[in-house]
Amino acid sequence: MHYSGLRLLREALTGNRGWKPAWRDPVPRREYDVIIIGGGGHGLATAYYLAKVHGITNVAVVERGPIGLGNTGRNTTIVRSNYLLPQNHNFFEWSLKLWEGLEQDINFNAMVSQRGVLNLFHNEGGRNAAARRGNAMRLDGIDAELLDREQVRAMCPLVDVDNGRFPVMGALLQRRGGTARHDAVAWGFARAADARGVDIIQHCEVLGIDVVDGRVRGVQTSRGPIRANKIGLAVAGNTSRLAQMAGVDVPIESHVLQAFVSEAVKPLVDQVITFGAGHFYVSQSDKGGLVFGGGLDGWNTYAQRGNLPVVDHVWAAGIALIPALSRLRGLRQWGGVMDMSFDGSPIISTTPVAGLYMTAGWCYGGFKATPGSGWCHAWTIANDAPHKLNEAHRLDRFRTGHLLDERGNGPFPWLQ
Amino acid sequence: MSVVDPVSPLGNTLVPGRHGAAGDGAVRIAERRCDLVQVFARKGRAGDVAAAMLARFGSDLPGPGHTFDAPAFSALWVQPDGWLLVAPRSPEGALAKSIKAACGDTASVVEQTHGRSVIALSGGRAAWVLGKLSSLDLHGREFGPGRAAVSPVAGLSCVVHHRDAAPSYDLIVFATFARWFVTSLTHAAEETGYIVE
Amino acid sequence: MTQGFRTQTGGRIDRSQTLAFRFDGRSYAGHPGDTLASALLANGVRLVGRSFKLHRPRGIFSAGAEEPNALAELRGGARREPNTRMTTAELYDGLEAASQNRWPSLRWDLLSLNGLIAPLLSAGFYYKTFMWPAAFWEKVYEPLIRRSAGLGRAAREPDPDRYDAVQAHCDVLVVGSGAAGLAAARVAGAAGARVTLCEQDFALGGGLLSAPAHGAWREATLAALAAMPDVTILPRTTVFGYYDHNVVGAVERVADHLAQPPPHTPRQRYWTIRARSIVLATGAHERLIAFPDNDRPGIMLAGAAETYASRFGVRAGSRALLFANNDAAYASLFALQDAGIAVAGVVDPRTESAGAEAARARGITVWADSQVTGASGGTALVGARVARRGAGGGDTLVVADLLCVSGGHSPAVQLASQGRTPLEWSEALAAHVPGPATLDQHSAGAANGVLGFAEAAADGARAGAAAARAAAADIPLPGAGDAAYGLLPFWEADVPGKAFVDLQDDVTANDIRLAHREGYKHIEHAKRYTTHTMGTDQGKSGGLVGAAVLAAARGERVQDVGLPTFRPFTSPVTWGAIAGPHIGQQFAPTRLTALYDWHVRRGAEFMDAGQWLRPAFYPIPADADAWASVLREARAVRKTVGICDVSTLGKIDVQGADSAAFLDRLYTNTFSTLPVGRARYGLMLREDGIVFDDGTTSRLATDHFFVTTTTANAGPVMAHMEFHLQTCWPELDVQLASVSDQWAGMSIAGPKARATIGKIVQDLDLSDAAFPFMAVGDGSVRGCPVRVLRISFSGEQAYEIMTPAGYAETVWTAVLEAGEEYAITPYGLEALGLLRIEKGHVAGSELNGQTTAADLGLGRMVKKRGDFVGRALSQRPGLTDPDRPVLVGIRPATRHDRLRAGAHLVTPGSTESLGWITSVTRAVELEGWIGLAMLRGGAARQGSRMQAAFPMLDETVEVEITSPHFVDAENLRVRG
Amino acid sequence: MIRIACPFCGLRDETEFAYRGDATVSRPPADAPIEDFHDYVYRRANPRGWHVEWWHHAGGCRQFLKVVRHTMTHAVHSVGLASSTQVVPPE
Ligand SMILES: Cc1cc2nc3c(=O)[nH]c(=O)nc-3n(C[C@H](O)[C@H](O)[C@H](O)COP(=O)(O)OP(=O)(O)OC[C@H]3O[C@@H](n4cnc5c(N)ncnc54)[C@H](O)[C@@H]3O)c2cc1C
Ligand SMILES: NC(=O)c1ccc[n+]([C@@H]2O[C@H](COP(=O)([O-])OP(=O)(O)OC[C@H]3O[C@@H](n4cnc5c(N)ncnc54)[C@H](O)[C@@H]3O)[C@@H](O)[C@H]2O)c1
Ligand SMILES: Cc1cc2nc3c(=O)[nH]c(=O)nc-3n(C[C@H](O)[C@H](O)[C@H](O)COP(=O)(O)O)c2cc1C
Ligand SMILES: [Zn+2]
Repeated sequence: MHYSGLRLLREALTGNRGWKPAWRDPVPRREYDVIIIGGGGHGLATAYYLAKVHGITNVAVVERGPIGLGNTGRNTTIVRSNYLLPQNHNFFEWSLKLWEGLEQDINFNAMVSQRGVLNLFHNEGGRNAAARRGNAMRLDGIDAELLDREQVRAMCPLVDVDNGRFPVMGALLQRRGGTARHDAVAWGFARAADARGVDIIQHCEVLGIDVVDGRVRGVQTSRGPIRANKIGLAVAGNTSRLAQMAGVDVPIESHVLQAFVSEAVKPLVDQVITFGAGHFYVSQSDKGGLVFGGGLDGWNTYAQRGNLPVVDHVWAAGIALIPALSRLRGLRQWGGVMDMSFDGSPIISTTPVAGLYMTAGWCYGGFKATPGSGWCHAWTIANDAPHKLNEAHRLDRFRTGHLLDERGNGPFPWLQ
Repeated sequence: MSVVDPVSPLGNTLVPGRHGAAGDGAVRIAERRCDLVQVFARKGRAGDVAAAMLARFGSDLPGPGHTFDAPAFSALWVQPDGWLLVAPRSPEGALAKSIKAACGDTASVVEQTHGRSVIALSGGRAAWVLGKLSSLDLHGREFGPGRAAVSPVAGLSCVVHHRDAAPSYDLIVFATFARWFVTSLTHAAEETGYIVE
Repeated sequence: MTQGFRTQTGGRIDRSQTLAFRFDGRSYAGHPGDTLASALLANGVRLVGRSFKLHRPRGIFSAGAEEPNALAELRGGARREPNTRMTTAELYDGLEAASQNRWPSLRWDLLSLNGLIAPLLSAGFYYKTFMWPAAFWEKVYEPLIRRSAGLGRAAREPDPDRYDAVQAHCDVLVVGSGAAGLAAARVAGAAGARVTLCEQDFALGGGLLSAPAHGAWREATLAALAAMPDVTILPRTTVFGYYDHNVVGAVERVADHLAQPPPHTPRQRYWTIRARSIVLATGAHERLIAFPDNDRPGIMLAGAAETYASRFGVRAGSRALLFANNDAAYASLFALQDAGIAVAGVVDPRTESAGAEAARARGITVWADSQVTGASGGTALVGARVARRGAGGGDTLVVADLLCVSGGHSPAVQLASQGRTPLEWSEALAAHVPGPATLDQHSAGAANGVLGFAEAAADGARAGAAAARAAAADIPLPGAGDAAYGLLPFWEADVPGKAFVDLQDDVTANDIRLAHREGYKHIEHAKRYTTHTMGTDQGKSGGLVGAAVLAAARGERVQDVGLPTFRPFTSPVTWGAIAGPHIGQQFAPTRLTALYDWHVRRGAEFMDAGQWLRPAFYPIPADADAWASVLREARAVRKTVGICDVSTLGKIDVQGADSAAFLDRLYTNTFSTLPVGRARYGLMLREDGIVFDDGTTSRLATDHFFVTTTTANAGPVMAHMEFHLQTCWPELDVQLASVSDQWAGMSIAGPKARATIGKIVQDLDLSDAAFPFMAVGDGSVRGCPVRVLRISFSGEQAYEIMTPAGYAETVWTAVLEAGEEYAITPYGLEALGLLRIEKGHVAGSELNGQTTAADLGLGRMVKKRGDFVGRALSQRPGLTDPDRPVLVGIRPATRHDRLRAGAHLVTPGSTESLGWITSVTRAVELEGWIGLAMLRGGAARQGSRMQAAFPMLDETVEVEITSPHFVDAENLRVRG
Repeated sequence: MIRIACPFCGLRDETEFAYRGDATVSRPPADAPIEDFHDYVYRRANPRGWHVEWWHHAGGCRQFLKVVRHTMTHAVHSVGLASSTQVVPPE
């Protein structure tokens, strides 16, 4: 069923009775060519690109709950490619390019909104780092601009550029960055993958991974065993546990990141603003709520709930940046369990077990990677080798020392 | 003794007089100029240090959370085998020297007179004001005269010493943060009003 | 305007005083004790708002925090508060409020035309369209959607009010002051527990406030509580979230009931309460029933209408019809009747009930086995259509301007659920009740599924005793009432139409079914697809109804469908309250050196350096610009002598028999060979082999070292030392103390450095022979003790003088006076940076957590023998790769060209970055700009030319690659 | 808010502490192969359940404490000194 304005009109006139399920609810088959574990954005995108780009359609996405309710359904929706290291920004730029044509590709409005992402800096050192990053991007053909204080003031009139504890000196701006509607990304990929024959199997928890002679053979699930010779992990904060099932250690810790939404109000914040000195970032959803967050709680956890110390800090930082937020009210608070890697960069890789692949280690930044991660993961699965875009994101880089530590924070996931 | 008096790290941050709300709930805020010395027992020498301190100064070395008022100083437990001694001002370095002399190589002695500021907060509503900045349980059942705790106040490292039942608290903070700290404290005390001597 | 709907007597308002207020520009009157909602109702105002999507007219629906419709912009200007629930806003004299989400006016709202195309705006419609042409989303569709979405308008200026925060502890926290909460507090208090009771309402009593019969019990209990010294009662305090380890967050509205806070009084206060045990006595939320047009102004929850009548002395209408499936709602109707509201009858889906009997006894018509099939009226209700259930057609129109609705009561389990208590299904209530708690947590009263004042109070007493770990106490309880409830689960009238399950977000039962048809069958999918329960009320009165509609569509039981996760905040929380006092300069600590006042007097320009405020430079009138100051200062150091405040360096006192061995294990170089009285530059790695920090370490005695760290890493290095000492090598005898604040430091640098300080330093022989480069010794200056270190960061002859911070100004002034004859010049951070770049010393931009010792040209500092932190992993191939960028110097090929940090080094015609510029400055030793850079193949490229590209400024500068040491590469001057 | 009972200072808020991760790994001896150092730094327990971890009482007594904490409920089971061998997850 193709979505369009016309279709909407036709359905409206007939009582909206003709809409069909966006994806089927199939009974798992006994065997697939590929099983993707994890029905978040990354898993669903992997399945979609396996089908679309590589013609591999005998694929199951196995999800323990309903799809899209992991980090995909609880993130602050920022999409950008403004990374420092070429291995990262070239990958994320590819992802951003996929976002740019995504809606037409999957025929689902994911509300990709390129409203601009500003990373504020407050001192010389911050500006130099922003310059190094922005110039690195520009050399690789990615848009980036360096704004001074007055340009920030003009663009974001509510930001207190002068008076705060950390006056704003300028910003790195990526105009093509912005936001996307998180839930729609999962649903849209699910619908598009389903349309190409992928089985999306919800409420099916993987309990074990069968490895025979160093090769994967299938999975044990809450709905019985399913065979496959290729398995892709896309389980975010649960990567350690799933990889362990195949005897693979991954340098990943699970940490909670909180997010908040305010009551809906008329347009107030037009861009995505990141306030590094205060560990705070904010954008406004199309519904009108300010969606905002900050740093990690900072200890290992698998619980998707937040905690007061971070609330206090994030909210104070919000007022420090935009004093006019003071009388606005926060509406809801939640958390997501993130796969924090030991150098802050992702892992899209083959593994020591033949036929086992993973896309993981996304830290704060995996939503923007959703199409790119799916695309590269699919490539890696189809070719049993990484694509050029993700060859640096290998699992064994921690052994070899080819680290991708964007921020120089070292092997402390809670600081990344 | 140096020919000059050390300068307070507070500068003019505390303005003498009455501030904030009127009424009779005002608290008192003051800087106390003290000598401060940290004493750490060397590995396995805590017993020797305790004996030396008792013999030379008549001071017990208190256990966690507690203080001991010796004639020359108050000893505050700050970490395992580590104490902070707080005394009235004396010639520069004299207290540290006498401690070192008493303990010899059984203890490491570190002068901190200039490294910490002692801010005194007192009055009937002092616990209410302090409770805005500290997550210690200051209720009488948990804390009281003779007790001390190392715990952040206004987000800054602090030793909180409950000196008497007024109640009076000594808040011992890092000197380079002292102005910011005192500003936080006076903001917190605006609601009750506060008096700076 | 007169308060035409105010009763003559009754209620908890103070009729002796009149308060004037304005709504949408019109003036009205109310009384102390009113909410904005009760006062508007008293004045006969019915239409108060517009809904989110369809802009349908809306009235007051509830009498509390669960309000979905009656949201207003309260106050104005910098104090404007959007989306304020009129039902909780306490009336004060001069209150100003305005309706929101309408244009041009509340009555004539253009976007109410949305209603005409409502079928197009079905759940999730936006996911299916607005995709063509692609560029139109940001340009056309999204701005349109954004403007029509949102509710009220936020203020656009900083908030003039102040906020406060308190850290609190108690044995027993009681949330809610209804019959259950009061009883719990009293029992716990009597048992000697420290009790804190939070009540979001400004009046204490919960449902008791609407029950005159229990007034005496309420008063007596409050009096008993007031007499207990360890009981703290906090009215106007909403517990917004329940967090791990029994810690809750609450916000007290200290001054929201006033036009503005009195001087020195915070507007709101944020409480963080750590409770050993928690009693949740949060009551229950009455549920709506879905039927066509169930959102008309004049349709209200039955309990709310009762509250208006009994508590506020307000008739919410003239003629009331009740639509209810339980007996409790009949009691509400009777209260309305007693307050003088005419009763049109009762529509009850049950065939028979105790309530119906009682109603008939009062002469009230009861349509049993019936349902409301529709409501008529636009901006105000005029009547409802009533029909037998399942009859199909044959409606009777009943005239009424007030339709009271009660679909049952759902215990307010939000906090219990956040506190990880599983929910169980109660058949009797057709709602979730708390199951066994895992934390020290006790639900009580209506929140525990126990209705009725007497029963709730008894349940509260039980919970209070359990929380206080006391035996059940005998306290007086309110007299028992009529406990009949007799609920028949009934969620939705089975007739077509726009039947809302979420009033604020315009979600209808059909939307839920559409979501189900499209595969969004899980409750969390249905929620997100339709936005059901996502408004400011979080579905308090309609959440379960939507779940029931979904359950019906799925052919399952409601309890198997469940509810969306309860999260903080139970009610929306003011942002400024949580920020508390941490605003403006108090957002983060500022650290000042002992010389700060001197710098201020000297007119320094300051800059932020981490938490520190440090002088960047000291302008004088002759300086044309900032660079002139910086160059002048740096030149003074190179030519004669300068002085700089370096107090911000981290300083750690290391003592103990094993100090030297300890430092050997932490640093790449060796300290056990360092003689007493000497200092050594040290390099420290992280365990992953990357450079962590550098600094000088002096040996004061065999068992005593004085370590300095970079300013930024003072804290982290201390923690790093403690970590290794305590967890890796606990056998070592080492004691650590931070002495960063004890010592102020000043660097005196330049050819005349010794000449200058030689005049004032006493008790220490500074002659080159006695005190060579890297010597350390104690002396005095003007009677102040000093520690002098002969170390240099600038490449010049230089000394660091450390002195106890209280003497900093004395010593500093002494140096200035001594250096007067050499025109000694104070220099700031900028000149310091200039000098170190000229000398090729690495700092923060190079020690950025990504570089190895070899990258920085410091490979020779790494010892070949013996273990140290970072040794093993620094040998990984990725870290020893010869192609890694290494430190080089750069100069523009054309000397007057400007260099910029953050530019990348490329070969002409290529866009491949081979390195980047880390630090730049204008130089004083050389002409023009110089810089440091990290460059691949850097050693081999020295002497060659490259391009420094800064594409963000469209700038490319040809540069020469040089050694990073622009000045005195042989280190002769420092020894001179 | 996690609250940790420091054996020295008593029950304190998590904000007084700095987290330092898995406390079950120990630094290999000097002559151990690089692989062991890799495991010490990068191979860290990440269980859903009880986790033994370091918390530095940075705002208090400055001790590194060994804490057994549950990564779903966040309950703290036991707290001990760095040297303690008793601080282990419950059965
Ligand atoms: C608060 C927050 C804010 C964020 N903000 C941003 C942002 O602004 N921009 C950005 O780019 N990124 C952001 N992120 C990160 C981003 O959300 C994630 O990196 C990304 O969504 C991960 O997608 P995923 O598909 O890998 O994981 P998920 O969406 O979490 O999907 C993993 C799925 O695996 C399933 N699963 C787990 N175990 C099993 C099992 N045993 N069997 C079957 N299925 C299993 C889970 O149920 C889950 O559905 C944020 C994250 C959080 C928590
Ligand atoms: N209109 C009425 O007559 C009416 C209304 C409610 C309850 N009742 C009756 O009262 C009895 C139940 O008594 P109860 O004590 O269990 O409930 P209750 O409704 O009387 O009291 C609950 C109290 O908790 C407060 N509260 C809820 N959430 C809060 C939060 N997060 N923070 C702070 N305060 C919060 C509410 O404002 C309310 O005052 C029942 O008989 C019930 O039928 C009657
Ligand atoms: C971008 C974004 C916007 C959101 N907007 C709202 C909102 O307007 N109202 C609301 O109740 N929740 C909103 N939420 C929060 C969700 O209701 C939900 O809390 C979150 O997705 C996490 O799921 P959970 O709370 O079910 O665990 C939003 C979440 C995100 C990621
Ligand atoms: Zn401690």
